[in-house]
Amino acid sequence: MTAGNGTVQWLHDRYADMRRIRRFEDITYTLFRRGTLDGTAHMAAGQEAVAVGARAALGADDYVFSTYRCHHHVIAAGAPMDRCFAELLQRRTGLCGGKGGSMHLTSVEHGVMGSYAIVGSQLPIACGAAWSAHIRGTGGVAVAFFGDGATNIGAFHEALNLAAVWRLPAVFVCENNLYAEFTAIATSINVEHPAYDRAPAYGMPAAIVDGNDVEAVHEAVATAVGRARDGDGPTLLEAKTYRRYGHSRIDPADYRPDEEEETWFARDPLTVTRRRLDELGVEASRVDETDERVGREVDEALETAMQAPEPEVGDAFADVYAEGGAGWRS
Amino acid sequence: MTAGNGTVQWLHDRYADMRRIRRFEDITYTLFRRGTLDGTAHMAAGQEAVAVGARAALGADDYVFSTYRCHHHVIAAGAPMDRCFAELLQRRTGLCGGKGGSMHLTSVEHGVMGSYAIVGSQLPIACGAAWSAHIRGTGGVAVAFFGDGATNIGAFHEALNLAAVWRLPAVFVCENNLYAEFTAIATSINVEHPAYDRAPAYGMPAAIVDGNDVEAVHEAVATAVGRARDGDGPTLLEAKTYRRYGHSRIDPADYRPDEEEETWFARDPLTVTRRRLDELGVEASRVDETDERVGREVDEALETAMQAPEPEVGDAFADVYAEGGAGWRS
Amino acid sequence: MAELSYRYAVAEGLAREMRRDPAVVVLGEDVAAAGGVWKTTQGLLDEFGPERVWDTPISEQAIVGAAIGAAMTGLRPIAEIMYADFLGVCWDQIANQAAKLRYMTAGQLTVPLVIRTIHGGGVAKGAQHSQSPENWALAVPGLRVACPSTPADVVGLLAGAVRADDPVVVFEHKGLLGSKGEVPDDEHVLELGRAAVRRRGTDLTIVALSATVRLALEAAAELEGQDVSAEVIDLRTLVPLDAGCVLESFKRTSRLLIVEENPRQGGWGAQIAALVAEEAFWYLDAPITRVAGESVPLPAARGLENAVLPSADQVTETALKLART
Amino acid sequence: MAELSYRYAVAEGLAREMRRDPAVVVLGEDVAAAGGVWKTTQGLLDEFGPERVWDTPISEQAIVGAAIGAAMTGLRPIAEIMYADFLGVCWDQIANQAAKLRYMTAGQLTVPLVIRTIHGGGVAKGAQHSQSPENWALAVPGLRVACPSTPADVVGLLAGAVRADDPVVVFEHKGLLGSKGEVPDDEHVLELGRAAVRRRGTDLTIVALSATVRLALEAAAELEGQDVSAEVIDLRTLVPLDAGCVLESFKRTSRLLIVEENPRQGGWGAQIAALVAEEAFWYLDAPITRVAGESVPLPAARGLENAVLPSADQVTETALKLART
Ligand SMILES: Cc1ncc(C[n+]2csc(CCOP(=O)(O)OP(=O)(O)O)c2C)c(N)n1
Ligand SMILES: Cc1ncc(C[n+]2csc(CCOP(=O)(O)OP(=O)(O)O)c2C)c(N)n1
Ligand SMILES: [Mg+2]
Ligand SMILES: [Mg+2]
Repeated sequence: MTAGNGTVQWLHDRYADMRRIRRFEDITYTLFRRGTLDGTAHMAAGQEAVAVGARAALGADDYVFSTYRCHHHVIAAGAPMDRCFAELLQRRTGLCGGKGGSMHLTSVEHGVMGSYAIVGSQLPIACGAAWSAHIRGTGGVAVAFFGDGATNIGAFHEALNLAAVWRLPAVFVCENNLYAEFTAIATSINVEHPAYDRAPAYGMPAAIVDGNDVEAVHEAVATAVGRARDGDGPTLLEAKTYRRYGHSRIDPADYRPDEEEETWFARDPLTVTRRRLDELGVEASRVDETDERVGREVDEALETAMQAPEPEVGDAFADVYAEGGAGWRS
Repeated sequence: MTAGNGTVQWLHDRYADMRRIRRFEDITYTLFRRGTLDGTAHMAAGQEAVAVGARAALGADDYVFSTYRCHHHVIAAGAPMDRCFAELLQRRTGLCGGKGGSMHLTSVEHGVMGSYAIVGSQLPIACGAAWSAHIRGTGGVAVAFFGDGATNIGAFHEALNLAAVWRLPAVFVCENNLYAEFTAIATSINVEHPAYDRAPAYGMPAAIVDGNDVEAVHEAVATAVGRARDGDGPTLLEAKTYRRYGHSRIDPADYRPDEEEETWFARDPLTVTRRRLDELGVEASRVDETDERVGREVDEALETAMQAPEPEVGDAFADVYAEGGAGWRS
Repeated sequence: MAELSYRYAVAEGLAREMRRDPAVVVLGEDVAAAGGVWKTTQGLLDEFGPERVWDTPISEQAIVGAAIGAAMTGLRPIAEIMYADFLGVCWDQIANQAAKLRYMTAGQLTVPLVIRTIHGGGVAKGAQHSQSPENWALAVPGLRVACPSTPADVVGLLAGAVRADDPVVVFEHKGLLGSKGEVPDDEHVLELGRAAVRRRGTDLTIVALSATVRLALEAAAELEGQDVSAEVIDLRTLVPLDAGCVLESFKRTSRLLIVEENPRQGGWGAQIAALVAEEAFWYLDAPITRVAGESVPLPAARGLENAVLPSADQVTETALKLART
Repeated sequence: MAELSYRYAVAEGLAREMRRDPAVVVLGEDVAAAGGVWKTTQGLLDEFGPERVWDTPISEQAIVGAAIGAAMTGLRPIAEIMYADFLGVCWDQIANQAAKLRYMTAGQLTVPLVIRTIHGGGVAKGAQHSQSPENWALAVPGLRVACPSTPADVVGLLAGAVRADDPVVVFEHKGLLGSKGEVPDDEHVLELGRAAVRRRGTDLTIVALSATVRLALEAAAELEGQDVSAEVIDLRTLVPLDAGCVLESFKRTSRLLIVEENPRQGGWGAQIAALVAEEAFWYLDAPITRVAGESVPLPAARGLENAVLPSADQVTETALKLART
């Protein structure tokens, strides 16, 4: 028995989801090193359990809001990986036609209502989606992901307060990976937990969850989503996690103590889940097969993306306005 | 014995300070009703004890930052009242030469480093003054006043966090008068105390103080200022108080329940202090004399202001830039 | 046709759209129970109830953000920012989010959002309550910007803005709130991007916006007495800019005067001047002239404020000089 | 004279001012221990220690606000806002506070503050990391705006900005960080408001800023081969605007081409065009022409980005056409 829907298969599926993201991110990093990728990229390797565990608690009417560190969220939501790669690779088939890039992966079809690259900006917007779900009576819940560093920006405060006062069906999930860029969050706050310790300021229920344990994340998010759906308002969750790579691109994360890295890497979400599957009697060879299968999927997705055409110049002038074009004068 | 410097005279002086402000505000309101005053004005009548109590705890190297509701702070700081009136009356002798107006009373000479009319904007700026006092080693403390409604804006959050993390010599004084414009603060927060209940989010010491009791305010601010001067960082104080008038101009404050008004008006800071002086053996006639003396002072100040000349057109082009003028092109 | 005040036209325009489309909701500080500090949302709470008209905490980022999130998920929110100066505290949400989401997502997200705010001076409230920040918005592709100058336009442009699928910032003008005008009783919708020729003329074209339209019309009346025939164009929207209307008029008059309330530096008038100097150069018979606010923050004292804001006299004098150049 | 990269010139310029004046302090996200995400504050923490170089939380309003408060009380803070796009989250502090405090208090407060930030596209980072918001600042009286185009100007304008008693927003350009140039070894201070004529010419005047100066110079070299002599002006600062320099040059050439990276709508080029069309009209021999970015948010894909940003070829072609008009 596991959390989630209670089957071993469920956990194995989540493992596959996480592996898929990991593979995607490892490749992204490699492409960057090789100079194949332009622009920037913020890998979420190490944080897969947050995205996957949370997603498993969501339904078709729910909304996800992400940040520039968004790959795990769109992949967990089921967005086609070739289109994710294609977006990073500035191809026309990219989720955003190459116009968004790595920091703005969006798949409305899969409930991902944008990835926002100004720290904290998505939090008020997620409130709006939750507010709208309430008004329209859809039963939908808005889930906003953000980093530990985002808890110090004004938009965080305004959004959490509004959500609490309006009792919005929203779940705020802080992915506390201990660093905001090159700065340890501990030096930017005067409390222990950047998100959890702020919740009382909004009279908002909160919990700390092991962000490297996909079952724990799933359970916490499911509880919060249930509360939101029941009309009992928002919840703030703080998932403790860690990134495998640096902040972005090829940042080697020299600012992190070796010991800290070792401790956290030993608790990698894939390792944790593998161990758990083992405890549940799943043979290692079956998990290896999953690794291989998923690996092939991702590699094929990359292949497809690499073949895809570049955007056409006309695309640059499309979709500024809803009429389709860029007409600022009439 | 009283708080403050421990003498009855001290309290009687504070009473006079408060009476001075009250008279100023009553006249301001009347001028408004009569149409003599242009623009706007946010009377602080009812909130005198906060300004006066706090001011008595400050020294020459300290800084005060206020809001559009600023009259009590500049008067408490000792700014000449004729120049305060003159500013409201758009005269050249106004504290800001008529260019600031009622919402921006400033007297750097008296440590009042501006009154800010965008809610919350002064809080980060006060942090800067505190930071500067720390770096320059002046021993100065920055005190920022703000309303209950201001606790919901992003700048509040950012400023309080920065002050806490940098251990700045700052004191944040919330004048909780229960309303932000026409909206009860209780409907805009999901906690009981808009300021006090937020302090833990910044790991900041906090206290609630009776904002209509000048001795209590003085004591609380003195403690906070002492802590700041000792290098022990900022404090958040929430002074519970109430305004005699509406939000601004001639707002009749219809949105406030009669009962609530009665309860609070019975606890008017002047009434409270008069009662206390009585307990301390000060004869009513002496206090009446103070009323009269102060009344004359204020009336004379108004008279002086009324005689003052209007600004000259050239003033409009002065002081945009430090060189003195408005030269945006060279 | 009924005569309405500009102030009441706002409430009426909002109510009409709310009656028509249940997806239209209103939010802002003191917009519900109090009917707005400008009384421009008066009556909405009573008619539409608390699920359609929402008071907010003092949290402009949350106000605009919430409106964006609601707009992308099926509602048509109208957010009020009490003074246009306060756009400064939520500028990220407007300029970086609302304006760009559709483009960044290649059309996956649309943000049919209206932000109503009030701009302009003439109320002796000083530098933080009197600005005309439509010029910030002009520089942000993805936003639409409307500035109604009459009660009828208030109703028409609000309807146009609510029905547009793009984020629209509507600037109402403080100085116009009390002004009156006829408003059509029936549905009255103005498409964004259509200027209005308020007066026909042959000697010069005066381009104005919002409160300066009145100055231009007063000046034009005065000029008539001096045998100068001025055409007055009310731009109505800055984005889309009705370049066609301006160019057409200018090509007939060959003289252009622009009247803007904001400081001259970086004002929208420069964009009009640049447009004409580039695209209709050969028609120019005289310098392109701007009457603009002085490049200072607005002072509180009314005497000073008047000294730095454009006046009808200034427009008349400048126009006379221009017509005789 | 030493050859420095633009990137290093920033760190050098900051260090020089910090050495000269102990009141100069630096704050921003990751500016201390990490030396800045752009490495433009590299070495400052080591040399000046933690009381002069401060890392902050991600709180741009607090960063700018703290800088304002420090500036009005005796320090000369230099605040870094990591990307110019993020000015949106602290725009109130810049446009409503820093810019207006001196005026509103009739000179009681001065705010000798420098806000350094980085603007511009060409890095394939998309719409929220590539803007040129100097145009927002241009419309705000009380701010000064500098945009250095060379390593020497970086040092000189930073010195000028730090020594100015007004709030100055300095826009460094992403695309120039790696470019190199000679920087005087000795004190090098540029007064704000002095444009530089980068190349003398007689047939037309090209006005450029920041990264477009290079485009203009490349075009000018190309034009020479086609017997067109272009004068190239680097504005250096938008406020104060060196109107005199532009007008003087233009009166000699009678043809004006403006090259700006930002979207055409509401760009600073319009202000230059308006200036010339109003004040030097009688010298005009041809339309005032602008080469500007397209009016779209910047797309991430490089091919698209290149398609909407101005190029040297575009400048050359437009200039040729203009010279032959
Ligand atoms: C308003 C704003 N300020 C600064 C940045 C630059 N920036 C991008 S990511 C980042 C760190 C964010 O840290 P955190 O919230 O912990 O998220 P993580 O990157 O760890 O996922 C910063 C400062 C930004 N994008 N937006
Ligand atoms: C950012 C911003 N939003 C809105 C306003 C309009 N406004 C002025 S005062 C006020 C109420 C403030 O209430 P509070 O902080 O409790 O202070 P009080 O007026 O009670 O002293 C509001 C909403 C403003 N000035 N600035
Ligand atoms: Mg982090
Ligand atoms: Mg209040």
